[in-house]
Amino acid sequence: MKPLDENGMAARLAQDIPDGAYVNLGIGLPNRVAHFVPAGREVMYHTENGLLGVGPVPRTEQEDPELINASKKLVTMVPGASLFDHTLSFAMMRGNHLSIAVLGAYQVAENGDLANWATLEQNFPPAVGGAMDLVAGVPQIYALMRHNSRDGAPKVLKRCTYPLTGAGVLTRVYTDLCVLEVTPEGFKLIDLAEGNSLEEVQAVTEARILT
Amino acid sequence: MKPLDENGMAARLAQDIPDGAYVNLGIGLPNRVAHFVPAGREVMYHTENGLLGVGPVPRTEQEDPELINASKKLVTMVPGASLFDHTLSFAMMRGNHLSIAVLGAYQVAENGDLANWATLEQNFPPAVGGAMDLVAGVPQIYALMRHNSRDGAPKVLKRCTYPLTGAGVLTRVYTDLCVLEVTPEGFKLIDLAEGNSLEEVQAVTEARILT
Amino acid sequence: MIDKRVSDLATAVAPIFDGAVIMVGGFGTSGIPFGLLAALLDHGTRDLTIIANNAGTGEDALALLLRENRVSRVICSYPRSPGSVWFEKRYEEGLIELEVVPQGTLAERIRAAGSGIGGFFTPTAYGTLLAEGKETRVIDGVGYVFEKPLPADFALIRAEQADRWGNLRYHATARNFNPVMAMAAKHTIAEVRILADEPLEPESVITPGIFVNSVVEFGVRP
Amino acid sequence: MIDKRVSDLATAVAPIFDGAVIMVGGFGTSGIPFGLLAALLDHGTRDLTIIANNAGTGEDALALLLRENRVSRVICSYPRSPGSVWFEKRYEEGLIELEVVPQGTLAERIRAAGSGIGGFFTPTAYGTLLAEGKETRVIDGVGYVFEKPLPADFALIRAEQADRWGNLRYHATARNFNPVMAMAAKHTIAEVRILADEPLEPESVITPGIFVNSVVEFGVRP
Repeated sequence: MKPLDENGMAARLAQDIPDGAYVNLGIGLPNRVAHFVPAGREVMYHTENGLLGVGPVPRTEQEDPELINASKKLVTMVPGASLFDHTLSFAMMRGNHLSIAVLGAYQVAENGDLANWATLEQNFPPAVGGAMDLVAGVPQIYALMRHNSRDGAPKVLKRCTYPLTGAGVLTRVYTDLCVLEVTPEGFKLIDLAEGNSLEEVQAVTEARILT
Repeated sequence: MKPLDENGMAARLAQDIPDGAYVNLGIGLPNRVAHFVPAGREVMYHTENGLLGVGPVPRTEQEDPELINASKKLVTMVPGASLFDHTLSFAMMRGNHLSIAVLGAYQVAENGDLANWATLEQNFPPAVGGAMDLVAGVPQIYALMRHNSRDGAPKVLKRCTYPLTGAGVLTRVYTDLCVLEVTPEGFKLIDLAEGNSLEEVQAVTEARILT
Repeated sequence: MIDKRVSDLATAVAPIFDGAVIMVGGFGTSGIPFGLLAALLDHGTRDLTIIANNAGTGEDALALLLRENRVSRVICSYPRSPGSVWFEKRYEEGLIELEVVPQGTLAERIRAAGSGIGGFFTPTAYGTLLAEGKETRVIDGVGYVFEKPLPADFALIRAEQADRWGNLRYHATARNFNPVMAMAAKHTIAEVRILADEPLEPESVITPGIFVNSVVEFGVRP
Repeated sequence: MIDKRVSDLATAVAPIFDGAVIMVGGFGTSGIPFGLLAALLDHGTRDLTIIANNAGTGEDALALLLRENRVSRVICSYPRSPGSVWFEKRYEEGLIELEVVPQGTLAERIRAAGSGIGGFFTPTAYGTLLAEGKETRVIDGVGYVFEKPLPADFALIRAEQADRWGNLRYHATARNFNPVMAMAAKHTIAEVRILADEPLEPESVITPGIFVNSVVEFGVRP
């Protein structure tokens, strides 16, 4: 097995963002996608905390402590960027104005269900953030996640066991091992990370991968 | 009978606007109140079309064709003014942020009812504007109007005959003859325009005027 | 590359079709996209629904659409104003269906459409003729009317300045309904006084370009 | 004369009482009124309800309010974040009642409170645990959850610049929840980096002073 590292995963997903798209990037690994816009394309990355047009990580002299992304990391702005408050930011999401949202996930399922906000642990306070707003209003939802958890537990499932963020909302799943499309029949393979075979990936996946 | 002229009516009402108040001025005669802020007071006049801090009529060299009030007349801005869109403008009204609204009226009644948007004429298209938003969200509603219509028909009534803008919403009525407070018992006289007696005014008023 | 600039008014309004629901920004004569409305008149589409605060004055471009019988329905807060002659004539002839909406409810219904809100309760118009036939609810002792989102096929708006990304700034009280309408239509067309070569300063943007499909320069100020 | 300036943070928070519902602006470390929160800690009030996006990090002023057991209830979208140690500890001890609200619903409920809207239907959270027990409705084939306005006694917000009329401008992504919270509280207190002698330019105002009760200069940028 040759899993992609985090930059590899973000770069792979960025290849599928078309020119001119408006794309929300969620907290954690999804925020890293902003670093990898393929040459010749212009993409407007949206962060829920009020910026459309997220640019790369600042050089030291560019750093502004009040210019951050959803992961609370320092960012820059690209030409054509705009700043706004939370009500307008979430109107963009819920009102169907964005093209794609990229979200982290605890679990994804072959019926398109996404679980990324709460586990079943007692005393572990849930934190939903903007995920439910995104799945309610953005037509294309891409999960970006490790294929399995660190202890080997499967995350690409037949059915989610954690509380759902949204039912049947996923369009695609990008992991360190492969890219899957969610179809009415289940997960369909788009491609494999270099150096991995379908048999190897299927062996560590609970859900059936169709080809 | 010595009725006030329009400037006299506007100036009389302006005397009752306290220092520091936020006051919406409706279309027509109410817009004229902005010209009469008593010395030593600072009042922020609000116009529904997106300006808080309406100033006096511009001198020719100050005229800006895109700086207008609800009556579509050219205005200026006072220091501390702000500009905004219609959603924020009406949030100020409906959300209980303004202190007073001054509105024109077709009819007012002793139970506090206000009618200022539609008559009973056939083929006469109604026009409601922002009046119903104001009566829903502004605690003090002042009507500013001629005491009777040009043909002598009474407008200060026991009950309105036109469709209501709002039921029981009026606080005060300012006419060219007198100022009335709306109380649970009915209209109570605050004062008379100079040179008029209560008997004269009562004689041309349908509603009973209490003292 | 994102570039929302189009070369002329006729190109900008070319996608508009017969029977379209069209929002028109502006209040009084301030912030009305007169250039786009004139181009729409030339474009010749019919059976239009117009959503706007007012319904035209004198022989302005909105009044001319009414005079030429291009409009079958008007949704607005203040159709009758001094000089709204063509609106009044067509209304009296029974050629126009009119829906009068309180001004704040009009703005809020448009915002709901642009924000993915399915409907809301407003205290405005509770207990009046304009609430007849509508769902009502008393919440914490206050009466409210249920109002639905009001979307459109097109929004024709007017702004002071734009960049190639479609970001917009407005001037003075010409802002009014323009930003909220920009959010609520499937296709938003902005006529602007100045089409800038440089991007607008991000803090100064009122309408982010994500809401705008095309921008066209029309340098006249009314 | 309208003059909303107060001389120091302690004077600004003096009206806050035990049991108050307090909105706190900010997202992450951006736009949080750290000066006002520190003054609130000194002020000593207890049994507070905090409405905010996050629930404090490390030993920041919001976390300290939790550590000192001043907070009995938290309404927020993302309480658990890296470093939210004091929130997690008090939550595990059962000392804090938590209401988790999706971030956009939180912003929209606050806006409804500030705008006189009695409630609204949102598609967010429909069919999830967070919609359990709530009224739902299917409108034109889409499922929605009914949400109520969320008002507060006080809003503590952070802005870049203010004038004596209470008009506010923000900097970069420090805008976030601050403008909408300013509208929704009975008493809004703004901590600002620069308290200007001259009025702000009217086009540049994001929060009109009508929504603000007091402004106090606190020149630090985090």
